[in-house]
Amino acid sequence: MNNIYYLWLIPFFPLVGFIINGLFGKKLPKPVIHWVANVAVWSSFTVAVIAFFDLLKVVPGQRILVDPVYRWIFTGGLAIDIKFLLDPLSAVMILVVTGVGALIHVYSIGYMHDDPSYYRYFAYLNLFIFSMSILVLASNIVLMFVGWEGVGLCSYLLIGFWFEDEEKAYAGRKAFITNRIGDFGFILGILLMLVIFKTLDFVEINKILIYHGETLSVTALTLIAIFLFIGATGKSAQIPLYVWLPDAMAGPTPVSALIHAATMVTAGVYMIGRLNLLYAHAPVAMAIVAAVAGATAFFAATMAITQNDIKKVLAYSTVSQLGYMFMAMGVGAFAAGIFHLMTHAFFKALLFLGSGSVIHAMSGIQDMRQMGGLKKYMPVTYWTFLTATLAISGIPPFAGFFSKDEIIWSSFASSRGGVVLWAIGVITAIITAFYMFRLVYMTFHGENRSPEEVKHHIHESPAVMTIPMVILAILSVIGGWVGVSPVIGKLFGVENSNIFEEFLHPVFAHAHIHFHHYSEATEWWFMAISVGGALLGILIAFYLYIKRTDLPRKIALKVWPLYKLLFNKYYVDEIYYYLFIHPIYLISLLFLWRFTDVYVIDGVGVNGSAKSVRFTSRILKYWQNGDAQVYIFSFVLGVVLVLGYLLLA
Amino acid sequence: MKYNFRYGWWEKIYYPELIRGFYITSRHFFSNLWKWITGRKGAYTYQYPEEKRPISPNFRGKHYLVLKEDGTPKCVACYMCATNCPAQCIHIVAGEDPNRPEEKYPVEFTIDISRCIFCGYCVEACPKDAIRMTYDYHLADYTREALLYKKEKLLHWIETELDKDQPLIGR
Amino acid sequence: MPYNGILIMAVILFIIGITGVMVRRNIFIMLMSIELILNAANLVFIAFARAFADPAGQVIALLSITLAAAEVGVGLGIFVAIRRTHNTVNVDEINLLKH
Amino acid sequence: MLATMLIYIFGALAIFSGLMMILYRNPIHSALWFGLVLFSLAGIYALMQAHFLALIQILVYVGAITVLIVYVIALLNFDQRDLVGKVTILKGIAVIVAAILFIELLFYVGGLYVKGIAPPPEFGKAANIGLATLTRYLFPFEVISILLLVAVVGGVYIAKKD
Amino acid sequence: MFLIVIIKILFVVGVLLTFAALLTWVERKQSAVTQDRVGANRVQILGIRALGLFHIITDALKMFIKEDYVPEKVNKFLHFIAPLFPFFSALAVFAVIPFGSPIKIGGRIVELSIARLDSGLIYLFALSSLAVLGPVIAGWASHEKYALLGGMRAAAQMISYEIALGVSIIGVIMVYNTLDISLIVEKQGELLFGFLPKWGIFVQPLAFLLFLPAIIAENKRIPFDLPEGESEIVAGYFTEYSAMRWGMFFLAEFVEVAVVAAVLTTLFFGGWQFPYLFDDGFHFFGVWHLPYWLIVIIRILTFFAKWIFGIWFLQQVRWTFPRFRYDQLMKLGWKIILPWGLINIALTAIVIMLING
Repeated sequence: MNNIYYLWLIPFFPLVGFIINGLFGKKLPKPVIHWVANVAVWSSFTVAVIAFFDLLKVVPGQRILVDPVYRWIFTGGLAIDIKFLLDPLSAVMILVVTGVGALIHVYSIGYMHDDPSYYRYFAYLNLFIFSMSILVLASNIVLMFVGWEGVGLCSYLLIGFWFEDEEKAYAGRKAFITNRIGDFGFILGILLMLVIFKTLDFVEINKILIYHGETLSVTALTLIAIFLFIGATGKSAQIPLYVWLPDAMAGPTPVSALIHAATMVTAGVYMIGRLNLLYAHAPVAMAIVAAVAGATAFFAATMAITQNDIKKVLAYSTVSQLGYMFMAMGVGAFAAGIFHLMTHAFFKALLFLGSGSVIHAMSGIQDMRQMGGLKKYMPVTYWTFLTATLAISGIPPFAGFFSKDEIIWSSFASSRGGVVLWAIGVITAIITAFYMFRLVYMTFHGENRSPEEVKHHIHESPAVMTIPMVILAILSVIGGWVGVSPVIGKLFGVENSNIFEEFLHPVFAHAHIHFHHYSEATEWWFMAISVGGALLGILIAFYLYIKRTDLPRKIALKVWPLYKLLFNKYYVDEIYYYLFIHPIYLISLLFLWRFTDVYVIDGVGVNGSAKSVRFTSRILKYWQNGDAQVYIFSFVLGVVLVLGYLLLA
Repeated sequence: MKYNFRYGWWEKIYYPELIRGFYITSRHFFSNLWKWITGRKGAYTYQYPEEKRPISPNFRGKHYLVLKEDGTPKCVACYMCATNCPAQCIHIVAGEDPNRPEEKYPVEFTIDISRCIFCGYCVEACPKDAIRMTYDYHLADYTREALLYKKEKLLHWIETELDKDQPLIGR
Repeated sequence: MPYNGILIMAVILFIIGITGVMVRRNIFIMLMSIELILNAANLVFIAFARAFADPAGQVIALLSITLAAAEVGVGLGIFVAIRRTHNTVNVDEINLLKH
Repeated sequence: MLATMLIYIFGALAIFSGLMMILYRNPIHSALWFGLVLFSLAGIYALMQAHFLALIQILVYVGAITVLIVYVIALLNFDQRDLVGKVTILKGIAVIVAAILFIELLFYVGGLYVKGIAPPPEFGKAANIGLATLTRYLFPFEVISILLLVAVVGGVYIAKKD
Repeated sequence: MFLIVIIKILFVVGVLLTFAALLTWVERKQSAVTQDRVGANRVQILGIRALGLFHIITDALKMFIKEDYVPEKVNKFLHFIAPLFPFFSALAVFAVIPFGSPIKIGGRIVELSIARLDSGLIYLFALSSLAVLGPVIAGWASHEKYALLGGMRAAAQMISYEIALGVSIIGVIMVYNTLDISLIVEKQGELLFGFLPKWGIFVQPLAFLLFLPAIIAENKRIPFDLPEGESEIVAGYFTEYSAMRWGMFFLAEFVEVAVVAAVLTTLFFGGWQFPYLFDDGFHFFGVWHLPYWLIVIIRILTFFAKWIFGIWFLQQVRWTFPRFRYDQLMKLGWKIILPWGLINIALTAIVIMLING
């Protein structure tokens, strides 16, 4: 474990940017604001790259660099440091966070150009990068929790960025409260960890698990894992706490790209990856993770089919893709999960940026039914968007194919997976391809259905927006080539083609998840099935939305109950409302207010204490006559009596 | 009155300006001290009884009456000066000398010097150049009566009392 | 060193201070009496510091002198305020708490 | 021996001045007697090898506190009409109680016998005390400094007009 | 030993009182020379005027034989003792000022200061803080409003400036790392960069710039003589004083001037240190050996030269600058000198840390 003394710079730069913009932004001209913010993030990215190369210099087995900045809490036997940790996992993650973050900062210059609260936006964005890098680089779970809460806060602030709009402010609150529920579990997990491990440092915990893992209570480990996973379901939008993410689309689109697609929502995945040993020791918890993830992936995908809001579709697709990642985590294919996290960050950020570009062009219209035929107006957006769509659909050789296929294959091959999970994965892949191409066709193909006043100023976005998109598109294509599975690699004669997994291997090596061994032919077949599924989805979409545009309506009418169910997202929000929110509201109204507040708090607590004070004071006021000397006299008298008693006794 | 002067940073740091003031006073001190040491006078002060200020040629001091060769006043008691005197401090009683019937002479010629404003009109008015002014400004005396300068005093004080250091230039 | 004598001195000063606080009406003299009590304590601190050759007593005495300075500063501020509102320094008349 | 004698002389002076302080009617006189008490105590400190503290006693107590008290008394400059004391029974009892307390304390103190050891020659020097203050007693020192700051602000605020 | 101390006390008090007496003459004569005047020179004995030096005697005579008028309602006792505070505190302060390097008499080292105290600087401040009692008691005891106003002004000013003074000097303490004034002077004999004497003014210029106005204000000299601002409050706290009691205030003020000059000399101008003169002789392009008695004499003369220069300087200041307004005075003390003093402490600390590593 070597030291690396400049790691603190990564969170430091955005913090400086946040302080400058947050304190003085109101007075600063716009160019200064975005220069400050961008320079801060790009500096972070540069430092991250330098750190990454420094990490590469170390022998693969010992790739753990720490930056002990400051001893934060030191009490009893517990020591919590502000200490940053760089290993392959956090290195990948920090590169993604700062890299994508930097690109989106650039994009935001164009997108947010006319916003009156320009400085606030960039300040929040910098604060987000700061929090996220804390989360990623944290070397103990408490510091990670600081980042975890920090990103939650930024997410809340940015979803409710246009807080003048009641609905958007409500979406922010919803995200915040839903996250709180998850955080509750997370805190319980931390406390339980403290009880079990007596330390909160990841490296220490891993050591304990490696050397004394067998002696620890599996039940306790399972509980910890489940509690932490509850936190992850909140942050990473898994069932049952995913409901906030679609509403989070109320925020500015670059925010959706950065926070609600590429980085923050993957925090849960990252957390499980960070604590992979713990999860490996708790098979039940892993099974729960896999099950929840599979369900999330499937149901979110189905919900995406019927959505008409361009960003909502992407939101549900994000939930679904996160489901994939958790599925990988759940079956023990940690590297595959992280790999998908990375590729997903590229293409999903790109999709959001593309949709942002579209929304920008459409003067704020987000309903796909009013779009169509945008291909000829905005070619760059179209081509990049198409790239990302192919990537997410899992078409080779785009990035999504490699990562997704690896997850699907792992879910079958892993000792902790199975055919059911594999089937869910494949079906979800089909649906994914379908709704993504539905999105593309409805938006870019066909004839333009937009209102007249919008139509004549549809335009391609400025370079400051398209260049990040192009960069991300390139990454969406080549980003997957670092993790080519061995069978394909053999085809091209490349040994050790899965560099990515090899790079991450030291981190996950001790988890010891067993993968069944199958022949290469089997693997090829499975690959063919998933690619075929994706192509099938694309074909259906092509048939329904290009060839027979009248058909979708007919189908919808034929299966009206199902359509309605999907369109209303399985009524989950309503169920939650009647199951939790409404009862609480009723209890508050009928019991807490009418009885507890009026009688207990007001009656006994407030008025009662006042009455008892008044009663006591009526007696005591004869002693309290306002003459200081009498008080002093009583005081001295008391001393005399006590001393006299002590003398005589 | 509104005080509009704003201090700049130079004035606000105080010390440069203080040092400038200090330099000025010290310059005076040392140059004067050097003068004293080298035996010159390093002050503008006159040590009055010992030293006297140089007096302007135009200075108008105490009056005196001019004598003829024979020791009688030149004055012919024409009252010109008394008439002209703005302060009305000249009092003349004319008399006739039977020996010299062609002109009068002053029997009494009194100047109330405590009222005199030293305007010099009497001198200007005199047709005979009989009254003149000196540079002498030592007027102090113990009684009011002593300040009523009689004819005798006006005729003769120059010879007895006039400060010999002061050149007498009549006008 | 006559430590016992010094202790008795401190006790006497302490009692003088206590008596002054209890008996005198003038708030200034009461304040000074309180200071006297503090000084009696300081005397004991320094005496024991000397007796046990431990600088702790002197440090505490130093801190207590600082404390006294703070106390006097605030106390006199209060007196000025009282004088302004009540126009008196007689503690018998400063009994607004009663009403 | 000389030191012991001087300590007793200073002590007697302190006690006498203390008595005068609470007996004088005019607070300015009281304040000056108070100053004398502090001065004699400074003398005792100096004789007990607490030179630094003796000087601090003079600097802070005599130079600042007494001056401040005199200053405020002179500033307020009240007439002494109200200060003719009413001798109440309570005050009589107060004196008696104080006397009892005195006797009780004498019982406690009289039972003590402090031998004492000879401190090293550098004991009580500024460097020594400073070292102790800024190492072992740093926390109380910081607390006191914050207290002092609070007192300054509070004093200004309280005494401010309006 | 005892005898030596008594001799030193007599010497110091004698010198101080002589200086104070001379200062009554210097004050007038220097102002006269500065202002292109002649100054007092009328008194003559047998026709000898001696530049007006005999005025000292006549002034003293006048003060002794004038009627000592005490108004009816003053508090007699306090009125009587008030002038003693500033006078004796000013005299006592000088006890810790070294006026020469230690000399050896009969195998025993004799410090050329009355007392070498471990906390000499604290002693200096402690004793000079006693001087405040004089004006405030005088003002109160006089039972007169101008006197009271003057006393109040004096007390407020002196208490305020004591703080400014204390803060401004801490830098010097930090640099020389001691409170012992004799040691401070000894340390000022070292050389900085091998050529610059390590005098206070060179190592702590900011402290000097803050200390100078603060100590002038502390002694109520022009331009900070608000307590006796004759254009506003007659003569301040000594309005009701006459004859020798007034003379005590007057004398105390002159003693204070002398003491202030000595303190400035000691803390900022190297005290008795002659540049490049060490215990064995001059170190100036080689060593020029000198006998020790000569060195001691040179050093005492150096001290006196610096001291006299300081007195001249203070008097020149007195005759140069106009009086401040009271709010300006308080603003200077609390808002300028105090914060800059704190800044100076911080800077000094940083520099010392950098140098010491």
